[in-house]
Amino acid sequence: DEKGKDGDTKKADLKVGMVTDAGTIDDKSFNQGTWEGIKLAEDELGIQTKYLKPAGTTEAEYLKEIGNLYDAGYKFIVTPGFKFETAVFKAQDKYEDAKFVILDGNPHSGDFNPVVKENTVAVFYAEHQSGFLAGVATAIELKEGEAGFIGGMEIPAVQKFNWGFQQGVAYANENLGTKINLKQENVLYQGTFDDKAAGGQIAAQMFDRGVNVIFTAAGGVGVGAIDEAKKRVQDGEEVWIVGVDVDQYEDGKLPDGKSVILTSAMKKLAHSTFEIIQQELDGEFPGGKTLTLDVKNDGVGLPEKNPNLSEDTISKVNEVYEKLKAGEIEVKAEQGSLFK
Amino acid sequence: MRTTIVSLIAVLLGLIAGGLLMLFIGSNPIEGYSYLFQGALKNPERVGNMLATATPLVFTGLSVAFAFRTGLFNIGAPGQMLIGGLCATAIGLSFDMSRPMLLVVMVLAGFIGGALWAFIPGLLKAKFNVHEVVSTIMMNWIGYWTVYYVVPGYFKGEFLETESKQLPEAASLRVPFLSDMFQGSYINLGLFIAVVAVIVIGFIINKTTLGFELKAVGFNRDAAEYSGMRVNRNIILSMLISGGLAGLAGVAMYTGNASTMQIGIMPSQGFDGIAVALLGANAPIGVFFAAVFFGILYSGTGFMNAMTEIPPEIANTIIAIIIYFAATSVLIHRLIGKFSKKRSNSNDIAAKKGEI
Amino acid sequence: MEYVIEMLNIRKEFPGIVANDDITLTLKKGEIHALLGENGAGKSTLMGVLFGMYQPEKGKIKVNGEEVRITNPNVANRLGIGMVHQHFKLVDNFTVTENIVLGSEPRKFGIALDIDRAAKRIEELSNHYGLNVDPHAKIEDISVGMQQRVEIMKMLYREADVLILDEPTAVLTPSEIEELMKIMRNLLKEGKSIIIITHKLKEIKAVADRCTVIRRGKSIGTVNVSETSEASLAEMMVGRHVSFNVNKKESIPGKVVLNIENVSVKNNRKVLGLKNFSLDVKTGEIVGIAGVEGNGQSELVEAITGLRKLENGQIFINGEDITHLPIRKRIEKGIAHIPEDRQKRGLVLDYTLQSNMVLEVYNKQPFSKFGLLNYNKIKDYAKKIIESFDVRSGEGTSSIARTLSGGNQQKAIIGRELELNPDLLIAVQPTRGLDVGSIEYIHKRLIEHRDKGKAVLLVSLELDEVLQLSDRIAIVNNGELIGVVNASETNENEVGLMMAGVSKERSV
Amino acid sequence: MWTIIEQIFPYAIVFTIPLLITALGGLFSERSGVVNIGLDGLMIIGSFAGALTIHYLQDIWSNHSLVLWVGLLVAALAGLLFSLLHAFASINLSADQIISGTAINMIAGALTIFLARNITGSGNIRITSGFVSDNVPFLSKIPIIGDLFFSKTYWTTWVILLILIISAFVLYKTKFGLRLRACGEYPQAAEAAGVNVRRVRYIGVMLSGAFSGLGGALIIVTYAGEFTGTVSGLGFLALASLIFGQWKPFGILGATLFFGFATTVANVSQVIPELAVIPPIILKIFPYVVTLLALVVFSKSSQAPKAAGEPFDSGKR
Ligand SMILES: Nc1ncnc2c1ncn2[C@@H]1O[C@H](COP(=O)(O)OP(=O)(O)OP(=O)(O)O)[C@@H](O)[C@H]1O
Ligand SMILES: Nc1ncnc2c1ncn2[C@@H]1O[C@H](COP(=O)(O)OP(=O)(O)OP(=O)(O)O)[C@@H](O)[C@H]1O
Ligand SMILES: [Mg+2]
Ligand SMILES: [Mg+2]
Repeated sequence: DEKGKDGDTKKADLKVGMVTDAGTIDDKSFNQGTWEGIKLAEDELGIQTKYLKPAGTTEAEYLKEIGNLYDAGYKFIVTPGFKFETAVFKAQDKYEDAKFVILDGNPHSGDFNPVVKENTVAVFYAEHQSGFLAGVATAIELKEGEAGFIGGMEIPAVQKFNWGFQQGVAYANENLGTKINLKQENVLYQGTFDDKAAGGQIAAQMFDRGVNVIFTAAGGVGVGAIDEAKKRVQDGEEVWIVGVDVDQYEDGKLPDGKSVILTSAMKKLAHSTFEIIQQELDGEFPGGKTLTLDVKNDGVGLPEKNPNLSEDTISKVNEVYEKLKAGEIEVKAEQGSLFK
Repeated sequence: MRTTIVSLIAVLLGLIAGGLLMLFIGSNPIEGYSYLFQGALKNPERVGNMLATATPLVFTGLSVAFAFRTGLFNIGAPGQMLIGGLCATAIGLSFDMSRPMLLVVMVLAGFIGGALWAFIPGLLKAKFNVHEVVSTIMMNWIGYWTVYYVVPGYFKGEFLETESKQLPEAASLRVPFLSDMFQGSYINLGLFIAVVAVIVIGFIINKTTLGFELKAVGFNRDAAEYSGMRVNRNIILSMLISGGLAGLAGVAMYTGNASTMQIGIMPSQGFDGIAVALLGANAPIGVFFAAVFFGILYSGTGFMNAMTEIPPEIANTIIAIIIYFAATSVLIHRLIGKFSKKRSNSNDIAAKKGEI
Repeated sequence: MEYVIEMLNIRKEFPGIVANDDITLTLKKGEIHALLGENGAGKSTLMGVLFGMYQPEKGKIKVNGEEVRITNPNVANRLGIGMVHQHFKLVDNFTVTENIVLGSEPRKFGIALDIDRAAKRIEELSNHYGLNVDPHAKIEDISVGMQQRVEIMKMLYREADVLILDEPTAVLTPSEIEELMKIMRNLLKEGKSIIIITHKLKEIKAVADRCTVIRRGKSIGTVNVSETSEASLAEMMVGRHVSFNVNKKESIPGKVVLNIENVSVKNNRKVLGLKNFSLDVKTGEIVGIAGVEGNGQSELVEAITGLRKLENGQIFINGEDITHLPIRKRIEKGIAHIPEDRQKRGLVLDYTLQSNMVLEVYNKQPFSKFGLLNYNKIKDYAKKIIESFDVRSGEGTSSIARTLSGGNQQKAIIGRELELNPDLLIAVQPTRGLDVGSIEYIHKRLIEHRDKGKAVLLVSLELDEVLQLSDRIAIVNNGELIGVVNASETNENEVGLMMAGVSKERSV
Repeated sequence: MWTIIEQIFPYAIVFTIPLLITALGGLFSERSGVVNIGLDGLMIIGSFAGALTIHYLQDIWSNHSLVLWVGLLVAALAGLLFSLLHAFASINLSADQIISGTAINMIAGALTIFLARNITGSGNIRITSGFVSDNVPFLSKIPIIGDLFFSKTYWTTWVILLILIISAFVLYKTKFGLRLRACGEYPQAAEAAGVNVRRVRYIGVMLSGAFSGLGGALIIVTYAGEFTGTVSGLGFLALASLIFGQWKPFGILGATLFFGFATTVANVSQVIPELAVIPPIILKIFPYVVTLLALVVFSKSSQAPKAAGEPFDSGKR
């Protein structure tokens, strides 16, 4: 009933709010991706938008900002990150006339039993698939050499990127004749999402030790790694970075217009956020559902344009992509026998 | 009285400066402030949340103020908070006792943890005259990394590397009667402990021989030594108490306002304690009100931000400016001071003249 | 008549006080002019005005007949006026040369300091005036007398013609004073003129040509020193006849209260500041310690009171070994201590007067019980002290100690310590910086304490005070006991010689 | 092991340089008698001003390295101006210098983000490219030393080292240095010698502002590439280095090198199998523990300027 009213009478008056996770709205990653989707909806659908940044990353702080948005009339609230799980669990009961979108998580009471109410939709991304594709693309493009992985904090999304990437490289080595080596010591979590100095230093060490390409899923730490790679390329070395979450091609750009970003393992945050908003406006809010965005629905994948990948690579990756879609290849979302 | 006025002037100037900033970005300050106060006070839930936000600040403010009163500058509250919170969390996760018992032990553990973290700077100050500003900064980072590795190492959450396990309900400072009274706010027993701490610390400072000694040592180490007070012991003791209070801030923060410990975060409440203490003129009751004021600013900005285009960073900016005014209001103090001193002085001279 | 300096009708006010009121002082070329007055009379202020540190509210200053405005010390320097301050203005960890050139540094290549050139020049000047300073020594390593010469050298280096010396002799031994006077006469020969501030009438008689006396900021007059006597100078200074003697009865010493045996103590520089020192103090006597500042007095006092660790030796109070007792225990055994520096040790300046009055006993009944303070009892106690010692302050017992004048702070401390009714009272510089009235009063109380059958150990840098108050005098030099003499059987010359380290056979 | 050191060294240096210049700034302030715990805030101001300048200039001028130098200059200027707040509070108003410094830190942290968001629309300001490291011609070919000191160096490193040498010269061999040190030791003596103590202290604080601002911007143009509203507590580390280095220019060089090296080792330990055996917590807390120990060792012979932290009161006798 509520939905009906909103949907029919004043669509464009929909007020969409977002509460940011740890990190800022400009993190070139999770928060920013989500926000860009909302902004896109603002531009194209004429909704009103607002993001709030909580003072801390506790459930209480999150709930407080959700309350602020709600009281200010923002009754469609997007929360990026698994850290919102318990907060959204409470909010969906407390604010029954509001709608919640939680990305990368499932509302639960602390016991990890998902409870997605009718006014909530939970969205998961198959980061492992995205990482897998990046791993495959990397391997095919470089053919041989050494790869590394730098993660930020050891959180599920980052871990899944990592595991997927490892599987992708292994898949290419086994099936596509590449020889990309991935050593245990070159797979690590730096421990923060903001220590650029450490990101640069670690990347430097890896490069010095023969690594040619590093997959970074580490926010600011990744930025440090990208900067290091840029310097090396300007010095004539050939090294690459694989970006994460969003297409980081621009971040890796050198003065000569080239980029050190080989490709990026994307979660189409902006896209999916936009879509859900659109669905809400169309009166088709997928309330109560847990959506998994993966290759099947183009929720994850590589950028559309990959200037650093050859035609050949792209077509091979596309084949793999199709197989993945068809379920012919399975990528695990668990560590299993993989590193870290 | 005079210090109260100075603090109020500082607050006023800070709010004016904040208003100017709002104007500068094209917003209406009156509107902004009205939403800010509404955001903190509009309904019982918001009041509860505001008080909960203020609770750790009361503790860290007390911690810094207590140290200040005894001549020490403890900027180690963040580290002490972390360790205090870690100790309380460890107890809460490891033991199965009756709830009251468990909570008491957790609070004690938090106090001891914070005290322990302050003990080292205290010892270094007493024995080697190492300036506590530097040593507490070092201890902050040591605390930060200790939590960083101990939490995932020993108290890892079920699915997460970056957080401790969730505390069981019995080990949480949140109690139904408070949550209900404040309509589901996360206000918790920490507030009561904070009020008790304000009273106890005020009592210690003003009414006991211990306070008498600690303050004497703070004001004049040489005179304290001369009169037979044990200076080194007092320095260490005062750091212990100060650290313990910061430890309690950690307890309130991690077992009341939150129910897990997250790694990789240096709690800003520790640094805010300096501002709170300064604004509260280092008096326990002043600290309490200053903490509440900061609580209002911090918890009201979200709503202001939601209702207007004013970014939330304005709260921090206002607080920072208030602190600068409070710091430089020495000028006002001085002027008033000089005035009254000169008067008593000339009386004195007049009296002397009469003598001969 | 040719005057180098004419200060005419100078008025200088500080908030609440007129420090200089219509004072005129003229300095002839080639004379030594003394400036005399009680504490706080305004002498330093007047010289501060001349040296450009203060701006007078009224009055004129002429240098060599021309009216000038001396807006800061640099202007004074340029006019050829130099000043040695009452408290030396030397940077401890700088060398002599660095201190001297500070503010008017010679340079080479446009930017670099030319220390060598300066050092050479200092060496020359030093030889010329017989000052004997080592340009490369660090200030912290040289004696106070030598530091004073560095201060004088600063002026000579800047080619000052008018030298102002503010109480230069207060910190010197009699022989160093002799030396200084010689130097001053040398300076006169070189065409310099000197203004000297001193409280010591003898010195004025010895070197000065004329003397200007001021009292409570007002000019009393200028006299030719050769035409006046010490007694009349004193009378001019305080406005009434001054008796230079303290009235006291013969002492009746009893049993030993304080017994110091072979005590050695390290000083702040980690070398022995007190060496194998032994001394007894008995009931009913005042024992004075005479010596030049820095010869072990502080170390001795700190050893007895427990503020400093002993290297060897023992200390007894009433026969009981207190060598290893903490400070508070010693106080309880009957030692009271009027400290040398009232603001550093004697008072918690930010505490109220009443809190300061119980600094040693706050944890005893009735001032506290079970660790809780009883402010009423504390207030009563403080009131009693304040009344009986006439401590004046704005708000009585609740005045903050900082707001009291120096003299009243001192009286409060003395009252507090005497109120403990100690068996041994250690009084260090009890009258430093006080005016004559207060000094008389405090002397009286110390003698009363003695007459109650208690022991008093008096440490003072004022030789007169030691001679007048003490029954016996122990003289220290370089951390060693040179000898002990009966006050009634000695004189200033003898003690002065011993202070300079000349040992004596006769010992009591 | 040697190759590890060789590989780490250039990165340790890059990390050291901002610390070094900031601590050097702190040295001028404290030697003049003003304690400055606002170094961290001043660095933030510098990193903000530098990043903002470069961000805009690079749009116009794109890849001109002059842009970076201009950014550094603006950063130093901004730090200098901002430090006036501290100078005014502590020199003119005799405020508690530690509190004033704390206020500086708070204002810098809050205001820069506020401004960044309002000016650029984002709390982060990214620059397109920073300085590129390079081997010094010829010198980098020298065995051992060449690899350590002359490989992968930045121009800025040499500039800062030059500033260090000039600073040491100024401090010990010039009139200004003599006066500065006198003001930090015994300002009344300096005043009596005709030195304008307040002016000297102003200069000391302003130098600390300029140097810290430079330090903050150096972070951006060498390894961070982006302003994010914090310098991760490096200002405090610089302060510790100042004390660790006993208020001496080359002592500071040693202390900051130590921090640079220890932090870098801790950062990269995971990648290096030889180091990965050491529990990371040990490596992470190592620099801080060593600093504490160093403070204890130096406590006996502390060279702290005696008057540092005390408001100057010319009437004080
Ligand atoms: N800077 C100042 N501010 C306020 N009052 C001052 C200041 N300097 C001196 N006075 C006051 O002015 C009066 C004269 O002081 P001055 O130092 O000139 O005395 P003095 O004659 O040199 O005494 P002494 O013999 O103790 O050196 C005193 O009452 C003193 O307290
Ligand atoms: N440097 C100064 N700055 C400000 N005020 C000062 C200064 N020196 C002295 N005064 C003022 O002058 C007053 C008198 O100080 P001082 O210690 O010289 O007293 P006094 O006149 O010598 O008295 P007493 O004879 O009791 O020592 C003090 O209370 C203080 O207010
Ligand atoms: Mg004087
Ligand atoms: Mg006086």
